[in-house]
Amino acid sequence: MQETSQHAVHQHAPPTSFIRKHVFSLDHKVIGKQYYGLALVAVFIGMVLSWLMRIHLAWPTWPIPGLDKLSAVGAPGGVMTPEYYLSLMTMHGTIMVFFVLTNAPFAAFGNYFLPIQIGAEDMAFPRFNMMSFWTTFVAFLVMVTAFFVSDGPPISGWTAYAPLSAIGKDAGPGLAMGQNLWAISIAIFCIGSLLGALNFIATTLDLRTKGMSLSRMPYSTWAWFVTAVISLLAFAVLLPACILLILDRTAGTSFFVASGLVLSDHLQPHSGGSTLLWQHLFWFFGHPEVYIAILPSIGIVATILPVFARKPLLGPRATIGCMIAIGFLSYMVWGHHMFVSGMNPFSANLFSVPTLFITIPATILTLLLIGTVYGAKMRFTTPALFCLGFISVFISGGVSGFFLAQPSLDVYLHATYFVVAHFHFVMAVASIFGVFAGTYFWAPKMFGRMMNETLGKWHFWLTFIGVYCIFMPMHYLGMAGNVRRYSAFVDDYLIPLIPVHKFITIAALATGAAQFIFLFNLIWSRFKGPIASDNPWEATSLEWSTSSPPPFDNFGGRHMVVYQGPNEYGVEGSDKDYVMQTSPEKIVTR
Amino acid sequence: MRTKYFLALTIAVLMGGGMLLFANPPAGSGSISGKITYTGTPPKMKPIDMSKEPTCAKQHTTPVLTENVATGPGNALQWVVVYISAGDQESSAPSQAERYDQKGCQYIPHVLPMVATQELQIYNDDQTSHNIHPLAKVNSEWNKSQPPGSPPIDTKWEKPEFIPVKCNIHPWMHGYFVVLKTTHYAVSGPDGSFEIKGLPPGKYTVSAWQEQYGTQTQDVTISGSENKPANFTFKVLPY
Amino acid sequence: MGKLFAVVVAIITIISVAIFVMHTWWMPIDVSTNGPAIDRQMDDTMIGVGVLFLAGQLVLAAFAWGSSNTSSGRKIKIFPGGATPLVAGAIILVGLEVLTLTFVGSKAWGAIYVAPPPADSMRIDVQAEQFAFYFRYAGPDGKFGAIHPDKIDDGSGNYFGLDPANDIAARDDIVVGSLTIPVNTPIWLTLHSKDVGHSFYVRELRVQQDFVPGLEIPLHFTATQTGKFELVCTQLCGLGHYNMKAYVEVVSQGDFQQWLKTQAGQ
Amino acid sequence: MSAEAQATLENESRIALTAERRPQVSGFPSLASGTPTSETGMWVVVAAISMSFAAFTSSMIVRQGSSVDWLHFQLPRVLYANTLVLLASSLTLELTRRRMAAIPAASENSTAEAKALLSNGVYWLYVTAALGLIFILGQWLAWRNLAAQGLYLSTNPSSSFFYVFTALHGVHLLGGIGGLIYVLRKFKGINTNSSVQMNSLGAFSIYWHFMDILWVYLLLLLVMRM
Repeated sequence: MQETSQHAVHQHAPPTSFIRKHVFSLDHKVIGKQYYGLALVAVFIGMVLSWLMRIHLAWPTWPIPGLDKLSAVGAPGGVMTPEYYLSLMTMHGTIMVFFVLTNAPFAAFGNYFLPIQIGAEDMAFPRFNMMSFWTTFVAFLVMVTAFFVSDGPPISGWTAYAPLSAIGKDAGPGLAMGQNLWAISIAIFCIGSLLGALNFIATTLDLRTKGMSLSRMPYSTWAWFVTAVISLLAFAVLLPACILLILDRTAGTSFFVASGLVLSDHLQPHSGGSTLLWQHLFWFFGHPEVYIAILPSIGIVATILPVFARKPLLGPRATIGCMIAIGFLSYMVWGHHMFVSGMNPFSANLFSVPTLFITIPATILTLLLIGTVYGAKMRFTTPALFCLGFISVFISGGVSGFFLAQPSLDVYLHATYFVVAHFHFVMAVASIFGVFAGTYFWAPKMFGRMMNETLGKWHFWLTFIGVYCIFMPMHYLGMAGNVRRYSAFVDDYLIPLIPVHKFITIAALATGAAQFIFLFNLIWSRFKGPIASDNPWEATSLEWSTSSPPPFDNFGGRHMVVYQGPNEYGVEGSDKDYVMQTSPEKIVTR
Repeated sequence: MRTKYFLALTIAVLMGGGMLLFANPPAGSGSISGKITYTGTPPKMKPIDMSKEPTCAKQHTTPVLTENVATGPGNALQWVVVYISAGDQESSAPSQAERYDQKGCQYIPHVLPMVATQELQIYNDDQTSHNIHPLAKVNSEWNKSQPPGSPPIDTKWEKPEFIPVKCNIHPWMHGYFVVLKTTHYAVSGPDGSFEIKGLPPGKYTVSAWQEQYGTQTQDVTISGSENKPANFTFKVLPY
Repeated sequence: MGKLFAVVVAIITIISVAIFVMHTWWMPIDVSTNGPAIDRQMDDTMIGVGVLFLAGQLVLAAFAWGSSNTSSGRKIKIFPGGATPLVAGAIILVGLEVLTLTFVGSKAWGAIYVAPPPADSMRIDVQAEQFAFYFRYAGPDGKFGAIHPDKIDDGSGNYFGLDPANDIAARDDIVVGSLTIPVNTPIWLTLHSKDVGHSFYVRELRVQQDFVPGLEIPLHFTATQTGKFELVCTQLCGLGHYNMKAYVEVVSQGDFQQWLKTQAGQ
Repeated sequence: MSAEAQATLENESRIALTAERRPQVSGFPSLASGTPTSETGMWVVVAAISMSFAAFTSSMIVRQGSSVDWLHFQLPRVLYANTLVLLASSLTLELTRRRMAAIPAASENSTAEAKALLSNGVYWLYVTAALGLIFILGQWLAWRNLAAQGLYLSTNPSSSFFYVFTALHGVHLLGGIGGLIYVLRKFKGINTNSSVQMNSLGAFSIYWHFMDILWVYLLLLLVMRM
């Protein structure tokens, strides 16, 4: 039985015009879908970029059909120039990190489900919410524009290390207009993210419905909340960094550019800037950004896994505690990206210790998830498979962190493919697996239709095996000292490794192709999939107590009251094997 | 009948005269030749270490030297551009394109004179990517890479300028595009000699430009199809 | 489906580990005094982490296998002892591993970066630029000429910006494109960058250090074997990054003196 | 539970959704902070802005330490006057809040009294806005002063940071004035639901006072560093 009231107050009335409904909507659900759509477009662009890079690495002299149409200068006759490779690499990294890994698991699902999971009718500040999406959208447009300016996108990587990124055209192609667009886009993106974080925090603190104590919030909500706090502080640091960079580039200041630099035979008119300052500012944002990408997926998996294991998550409080611990530690470790950067060698140990200590909460989280699988009656649906896959890739990506966290090993492994393998596994693949799990799990709620299971399973198996074929060999390349960010392998010791790169390229093409199964499934099910019931997975959290898709005010005027935690699965002595959060029945057993 | 022939003849004469009147001035048969020499001790040209680019290194049996002050026997000075800087009539750029090669990680030729708006074709004959970065100031600067096997870069320069060219991938690769107004120019060879041909009679200012030691000028008057000598001597320093 | 997942994970895990164990792709021989400590550290970490990896993946596989039995008779089981032992175990085990690694590792690190270079080290200047390394020896007078950025000119091979006209010390400086060093001699490099960030990475010497524009970064090591090794740039520095490299030739003392003479002669 | 208890529950919870203050409800775990959402949000904004200026500050310290080209110069005197103006604006804002807070009580006696309070409060709000604009003007004079000394944005790291700090603070303050206008629009006539007005005013005053404190901090920083 649920408490209802006939005339609930809503902060804003349902819009009628198409524009207000679907474009400039204040509805967190629409905004969530908009974020998801943006991430979807971005991820496929990023994927195609990675394809082009992989093909060039394996077969550098192959003309790629049509590439000269995209950029006649960048790929004369379809053969990629070194700078164009770096342009594509920069755009791949930037688009994936900012517009996919930050948007999909956090902004998209968070916007849609955080208010519903705490029983609110919308975000605290719907107008800011709308602004945050459209700001992000503008940032994306500005970023993509870089493909079409005369000297192409920047070539300084997603980390945009100064002074390469701070000097302009003398530093090389793409570093004039392209780099300006990059810096402006990221600055705009920061503003959008800050607005989003503001909403997430205020909503979680103030709009929880009756009975929804912090300890009763689903783990996904917890993850989004912690992530919001992290990103609020992280993007508040990246924004100043971008402002200073833009000033160095356009106003002739010298924040990051040192004296007496000679580029393209021109003595640069800067003096006394600190190169390391950029690195410190960037990584103070950049490392927390890793957790902005992964924490929501951890939360999503922790929420979804028990649903299909049909038993409660092991150690709910420990899980939440670990997320908070990770968020806290993430601000003490940025220097581990800079062991060999020329900063004071003593500080290396100061950064190394907390970095290694992050592995403790991470390990606990993993063990708790594994422990949840133990003795379960697993329902092996697609979302369940992606949760298990998440655990596997998270382990694979996590363990390599032990190496890179040690300065003495970083001396050898820094800037090699070992690093590429590490962060792709732990940050990219793990996070994306969380997004896939979330998509298959929540699509029925978001669109009112089930996704196709057969296609879903094909998608899982191809992707799961594919990512291991792509990224596991990169560890071996790293052990052999294969440097990253090379557009071709001309060093004597790298030439024997080219066959490995060919293998990786083939795996990447295949795995990428498999993603079109997902895309097709998503679009096809949206219109043709079987109609979803209110609670198809027999889950407990609040979004399953309302219709699929939820009405404009989420609960159709009803006002939810919460009596249970989100973790009540495998309950005995109940008519079902689970108890909804809104169900007032007392749980006696266990 | 007769009138017809007469008419045709007049037309032919008129047309011929018109052609004579309106065509370019006939290329003169005068010429200027001479030798570029130096006084003093020239700086020692440094050997270039190409080991980082094996495909280029193995094309050279003897170590390649820097070419900023290229000297020859008898104090000869190479790579000096001699051209008519004043007194020459306006004339359009030749139709055939100038060719610039990147071979063995060197620019060939080291100094390439050409006429403004003349076609320029840049080839990469090496098995490695090159990057052409003309550091133009009057004209517009650009910076393009040329992977092995990609088509030649077709371009041209609008205004006269001495443009240093560098390769951003191989820092030792340096050359010059010398873009001139006149079509009458020459480059001194290894023996320092040069000859500017096809000069119509007239009063000329001849300039000689060396990338490190700048420009010198002389006045030369050509009358008819004679060859006037013009020698230039540059003062060089060891450092 | 659960059984299939278990099998796939097990296969992936075993293949991955096998390739590591077989050292199919591995670090090259170590020719430096820094190397042994690093290599030992690498092996210790590899074993410790390898065990974690194997255990994690295989246990996951085993549980997934078990969880696929959904016969109605079977009841779900809670992990014995609940979360507490897991949490405690993780904190203790990982904590210990972390502390030992830090303790041992910081020594190896200190030996390379914290310890000052020996007094009798041989000084060599390194200039990194887009996209090559140049090396400078003091020459017969044992003195380095001063560096003037405004004098830098690749065209005439003045990569360091020396001013021999007014600076006697600069006249005999030897500037070359490959690093030739005597074996078993402490080498003390001073890293300058002409333009942007670069990095000094020689696998066999187990050293990597960034060049920081505007700073002079010291780096010291001792080669223990003669041979020819590749030095590559590992800090993204522009379009020619992939092509930025030089050779390090470690030669006997005699050969080195000979080489110095011939260079000074030129 | 009894019908009326249930009714009160719904009542309160409905209010909860409109982000109002609400009492603790016995029988349920304590709910979210009692503060209105607008104020919670404003504290989050304050946190974010503090973080960015902390980043700027540390950049400044690192930059000054990294090189020898730091130029020390005399801060324009007008800055101190500006500081006083800004502090004054905080006082006038408090005057407004007093008036507005008194309205509900007063309206029980006589609407005229309430109206008087309202107009008076609005008046002081205008004064606050005016003082804010005067401050901005003063900052602009300070820039003119520096420019007259030949100190521009790119002249020296010290001047660069001076312009960056003052400009960004100015932008934030202009945003504050925008918010002030938004609050003014809310105070058109005595609203039955005055808590909405009070919340927006409360949130705004958090921001405005923070701008005040931030400026004092920046001034001290500049005095120490220039």
